[in-house]
Amino acid sequence: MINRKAIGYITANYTSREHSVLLDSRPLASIPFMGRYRLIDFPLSNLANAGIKTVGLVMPGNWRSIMDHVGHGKDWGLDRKKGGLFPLPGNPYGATKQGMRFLLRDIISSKSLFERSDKPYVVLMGTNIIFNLDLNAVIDAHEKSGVGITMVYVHAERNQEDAMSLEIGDAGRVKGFHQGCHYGDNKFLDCVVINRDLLLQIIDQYSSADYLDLFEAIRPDFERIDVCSYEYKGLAMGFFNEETYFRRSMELLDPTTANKLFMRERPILTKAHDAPPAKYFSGAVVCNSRVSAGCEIKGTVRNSIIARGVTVEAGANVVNSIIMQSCVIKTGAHVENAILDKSNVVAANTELSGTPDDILVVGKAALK
Amino acid sequence: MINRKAIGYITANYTSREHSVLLDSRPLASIPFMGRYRLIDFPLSNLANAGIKTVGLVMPGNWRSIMDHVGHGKDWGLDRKKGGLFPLPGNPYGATKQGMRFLLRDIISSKSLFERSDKPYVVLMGTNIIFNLDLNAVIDAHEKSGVGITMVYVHAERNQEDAMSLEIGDAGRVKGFHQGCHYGDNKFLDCVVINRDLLLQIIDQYSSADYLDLFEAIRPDFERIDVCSYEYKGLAMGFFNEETYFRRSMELLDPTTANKLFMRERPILTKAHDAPPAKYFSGAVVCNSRVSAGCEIKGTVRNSIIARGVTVEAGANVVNSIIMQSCVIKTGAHVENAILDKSNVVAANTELSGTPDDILVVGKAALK
Amino acid sequence: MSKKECIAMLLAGGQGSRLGALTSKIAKPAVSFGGKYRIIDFTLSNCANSGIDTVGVLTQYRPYRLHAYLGSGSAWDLDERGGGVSILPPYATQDGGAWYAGTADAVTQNLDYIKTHDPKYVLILSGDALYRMDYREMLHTHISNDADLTVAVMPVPWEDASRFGILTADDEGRITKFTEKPEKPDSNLASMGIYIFTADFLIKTLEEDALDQRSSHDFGGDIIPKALADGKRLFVHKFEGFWKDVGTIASYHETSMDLLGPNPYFDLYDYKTPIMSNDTTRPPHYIGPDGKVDDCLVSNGCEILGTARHSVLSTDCVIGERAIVEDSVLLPGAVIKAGAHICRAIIGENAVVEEGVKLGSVDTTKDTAVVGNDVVIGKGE
Amino acid sequence: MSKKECIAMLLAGGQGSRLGALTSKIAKPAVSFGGKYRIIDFTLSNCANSGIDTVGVLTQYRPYRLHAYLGSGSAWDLDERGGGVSILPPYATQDGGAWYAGTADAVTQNLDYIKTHDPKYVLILSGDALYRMDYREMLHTHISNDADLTVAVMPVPWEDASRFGILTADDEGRITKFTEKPEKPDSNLASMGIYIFTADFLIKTLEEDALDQRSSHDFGGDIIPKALADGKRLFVHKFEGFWKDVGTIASYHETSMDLLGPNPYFDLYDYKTPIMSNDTTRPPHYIGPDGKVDDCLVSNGCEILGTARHSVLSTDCVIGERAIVEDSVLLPGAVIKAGAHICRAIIGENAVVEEGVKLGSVDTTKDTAVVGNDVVIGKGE
Repeated sequence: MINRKAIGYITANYTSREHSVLLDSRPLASIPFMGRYRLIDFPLSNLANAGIKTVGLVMPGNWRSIMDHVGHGKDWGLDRKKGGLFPLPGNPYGATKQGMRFLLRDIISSKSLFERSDKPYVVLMGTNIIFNLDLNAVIDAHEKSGVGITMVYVHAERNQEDAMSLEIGDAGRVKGFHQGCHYGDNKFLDCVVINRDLLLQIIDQYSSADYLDLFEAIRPDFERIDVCSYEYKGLAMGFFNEETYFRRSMELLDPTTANKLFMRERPILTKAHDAPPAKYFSGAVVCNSRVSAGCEIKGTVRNSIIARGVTVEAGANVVNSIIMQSCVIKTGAHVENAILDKSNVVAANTELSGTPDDILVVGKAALK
Repeated sequence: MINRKAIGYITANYTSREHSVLLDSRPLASIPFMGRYRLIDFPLSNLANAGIKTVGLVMPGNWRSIMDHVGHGKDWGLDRKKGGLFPLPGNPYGATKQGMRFLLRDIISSKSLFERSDKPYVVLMGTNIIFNLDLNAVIDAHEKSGVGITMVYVHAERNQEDAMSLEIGDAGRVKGFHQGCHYGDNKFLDCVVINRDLLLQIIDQYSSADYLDLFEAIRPDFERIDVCSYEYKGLAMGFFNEETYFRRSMELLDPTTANKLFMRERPILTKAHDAPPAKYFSGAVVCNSRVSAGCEIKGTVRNSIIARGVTVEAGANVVNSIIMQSCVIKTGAHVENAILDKSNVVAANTELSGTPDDILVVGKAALK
Repeated sequence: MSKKECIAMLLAGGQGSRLGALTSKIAKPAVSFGGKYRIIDFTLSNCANSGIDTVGVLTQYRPYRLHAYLGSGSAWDLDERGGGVSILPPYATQDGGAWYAGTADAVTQNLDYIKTHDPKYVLILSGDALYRMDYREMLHTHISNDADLTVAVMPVPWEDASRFGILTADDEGRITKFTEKPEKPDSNLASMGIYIFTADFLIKTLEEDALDQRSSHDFGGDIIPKALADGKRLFVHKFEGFWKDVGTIASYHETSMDLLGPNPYFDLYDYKTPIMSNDTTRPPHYIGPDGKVDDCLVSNGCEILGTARHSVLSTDCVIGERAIVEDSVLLPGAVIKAGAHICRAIIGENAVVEEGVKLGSVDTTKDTAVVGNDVVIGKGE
Repeated sequence: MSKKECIAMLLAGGQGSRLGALTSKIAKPAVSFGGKYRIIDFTLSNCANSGIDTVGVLTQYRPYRLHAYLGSGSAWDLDERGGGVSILPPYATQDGGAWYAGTADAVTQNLDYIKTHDPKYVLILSGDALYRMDYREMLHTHISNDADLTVAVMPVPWEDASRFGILTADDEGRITKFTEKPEKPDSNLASMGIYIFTADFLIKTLEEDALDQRSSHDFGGDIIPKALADGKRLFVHKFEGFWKDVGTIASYHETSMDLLGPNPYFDLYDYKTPIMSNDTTRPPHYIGPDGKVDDCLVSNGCEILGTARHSVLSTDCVIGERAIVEDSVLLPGAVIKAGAHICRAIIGENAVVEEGVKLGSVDTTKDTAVVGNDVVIGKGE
């Protein structure tokens, strides 16, 4: 199915306020997730599952890992003769201010993408709040309501100062927004449907405020523009720092939770690899864990997420941890309450542990 | 055929020393050429025709037009599961020094590309000297000679201060090189076969000189490294400024010359478009010209190169000019000794002329 | 797989024997047309431009070059996950193999393909005509009428009506009669061989037809008359644009000429609904110092040193010095050597007309001259 | 097109009737194997890993799912310009259509395909065995011997030799005798059904064979004996690695088990020659709090709440709480519900074993239990 109403626009240059070694080698958009995914897979899959065939992808300065992962968009049906995936140079320093996801300057320099389209709507998405949404339902609601912008939100189930909350009035109209989010607030998902004509007008009229986020810039004109809201009732997860990354990942161990994100009718698509099925040897003990293709498991794994191509040797223990691609946990080693970035080798009979409240994070290939 | 011996590495961040409006909106690597090509097509096609399936592509800061053109390399058989086209962030300011094509810093930051390969050789290429070469013959000669590096050159047929000359001694050994090139010199084609192991050694050993061109850095060690040369006997053309761009393009009007570059057994591949065949109306007069698909010709065209989607209205005259994509030459207009960048509209009954010695160059969409 | 609104089944199995030398080693849908296209491009582009992303192509006759040309369908942006272009040749089952016996039989044998995609509607197409059509409009007609079957029709001159399959419809467009080549037509609405079926009805009808020993398993000959007799809801969808079959040498030539001129019957330059093709990469064409090109379509890779008038020149054609090409179609790679003169001719792929040869005639009462693919025509031949 | 060193013709037309319920609606090469693979993946990966970029796949039996799986060949990096995977079904010509009558006939009918690519050598393969082979080594043998035809052979135990096609060769490896299932074998070199022909010889031989009324058009039965009788240069290429046909239920089961253990007969984890496949995107599998997995291959998308021992679990399988799966193969989407117990069984795609059902036996003298695709096995069945 080819979407005849909308094109997509993803800003992949959001930067976490907090430092993390996980972000030394990559932007947040390409952080590995759930064994085989990266965060960028989610906005791309939401757009792909809605049949959207033209997507602008605003790149941070350190774009290499994103480009390696998404390529020309083939895995999301975006390797097209007409349309397709358009990487766009974004602000190299990212959208660093609190809550900034759609830097107006980036949108302005992407103007030709919007001009060339013949579709009436543009779907704007960020990369650090993930969900699995029927975008066509949002587009239909937007079309029906006749407004200029529809902002998608979810009922907040926890406090999160890095998220943004919408103030919603009569008939779902958005009256304003504020930084930070408490339980019960209308948490903005960084997902927007906007009329393409309106976006082009904004590009022309607000160019003097190009250092602002799109919504900051147009805030005084919310009334005139007619901004409406759409409530998403599914599972949404925001990733803002190491803690949220670890907690949200662990929540997805539960299949009931995971099935709200990974459903066959709207699959989360990602780069294809040729890893063989995971291999369990005699003596392996694995429980309440997710294990990816290409893993060789001889030891013990509990309450953990094991990415592609990890080896857990006999007598090794992995507990309550996230182990990224190509790590090796040697015989007798013990890893607990930890995140190991790609390509770490934990030496035999060593212990590597954080605490449940203070997760140990080891950067890419730090241990060899 | 899949090349089992080599991977490719193209530096697309060469910058002309001279300013040109043609380079305002793009790097030299993506300058439109001969109606439907861009310079980057030539190194990509040389590699593709040798069956090379892994290519690193070093990007300048303003990479958007290159990315739009090459995409994920599908048109060059580089949209692969294993290998493929790898865009790499290069020095954003380009390799601006005279003669610099292979900035060591860029090579160093591409190290993982070379490490991951299992092929013995790497073919390094620039983008501003074009030719159509059987690279497998060079690789075979390199392999047979047992040297560390083979540099490809051509017998220079004109002076060119921006090119580099090789000093060649016994048995084709390269003794040194110097900037600038005179008739009869051995003009370096910015095309090199290098042992992958050696390249990795250089990356490790010369990292303190990373601000230099690869060849400047290793110049003192030419003897030890064993650098050999390979003579290319076909047609090569260097593009360094507006003048060379115009002259070399015009030389390719002659089919005998053009056939040395565009041959069916080693086609120059480029991005596919769906333009219909050029349409000539009654009354059109066209001679000694190349006309691209999607053109509508009602007027007169002489000694010119007309790119895709250009309209020459009735009574309009185009003489001794290069007209890029989507220009419109209105009724009665006269264009002579000019280069019109994309999307210019020459108003009816106006004249737009340079002289044979001072070509008029009009930037992208400057006339509307 | 997910439920689809509408998929297309494209009947591309015919030999196209009326195209003679042009189809001796190649299926008709793969024959070159319009300079850089192949005949099937027009139907596939219509599908893509109508947002239909799942097309089963039923092949049977010498399909290799057609298969190679279709590839993954990416040239038409028809390489969808869970859709795209699928090649559906005849196949064997536990009970042995069966060739496609008729147009309906070809679809019957691929009901599994249709069921896999589970569409609401099925569009039946053939790949041998030149036209631009938004199938969504026809689907809209079908849905509005709550029809079982909708047939695309076009008005033809009354005097020609007896050469067509003619549909008679009431004021609401409901079909009351279908007559193949009626002697005394009571309607001038000719069937274009384009059908939309509601999928459930199609499946049921074809399964019944398969069991009918007397049926020749043809849509026009069997399925439509039966559905009419059964009182099903059959409607016409009127098409007012340009449509022409390119199935004979005469119509192939005439339709090629229809692409030319300031207001062509079929405009390749209508960018709203572009015609897509699986093109080769060749450089822009070259017109020599003494070249003359007037009222022509000229493709990439051509080299024109002589004169071309009112002709279609496909990719990589060569017209030598002093050679003249008029009212003709040169297929890809055709070479007209110096001083030759061809007129009202179709020159096959990579065919060569040697120096000084004269071929064809301006006399339109005579047949169009045809030179088969790869043939060399020397003097005195 | 340019001259190629070597192209492959992959015979994938067989029904695979000995795989019973597993091939009722699907061609044998498309049957799931090894968790995330299909049988044809192994041969295609061998081609890709051997640098052969042009593979004609000859299909005949229910090819749709095979065609859909092959797609453009990009999953195996076999989507080359001027090459790649081409699907070659039976087709019709001016003289009508013809089904592939034998292995040789299938290739004969596609000689045009071979001629188009103009290779020096043609590799003939079938897509129904599990092995890793670098065809370049075999090609090297062929070229070194200046052979007309080279046959890949492997040594089998002498007591089994009478079950195979046995080749007798002299000290230089030149074939002196070919006997199908000899009672008293004088060699233990069994043909693997893998041939390299010098292209000219292949074309000439097949063109002659096509005219031979008495021939059954089979490589083993007709072409090799004839070439031997004609004194052609036939050589063996000895293969020492693991090779096993997966054409029967018993061999399918046994070969699946060969993938398991610390030193498997066939190692999917040999990354130097990776096995490629056209995979679906599913999340990593989940092992529940009480899940037990011992000596297994487990694919993406599985959910294992019970126990799996010495088994192959394909994509999206489910093992419910307290269910036990032993010495078995679960095909993609198979569901073993809570408390069920299966042993030495093959459970088809999307088949369901209901709660508490017991199936199969540890007794290896009994047949492997098979549940067909989409079948639901309830209690008492």
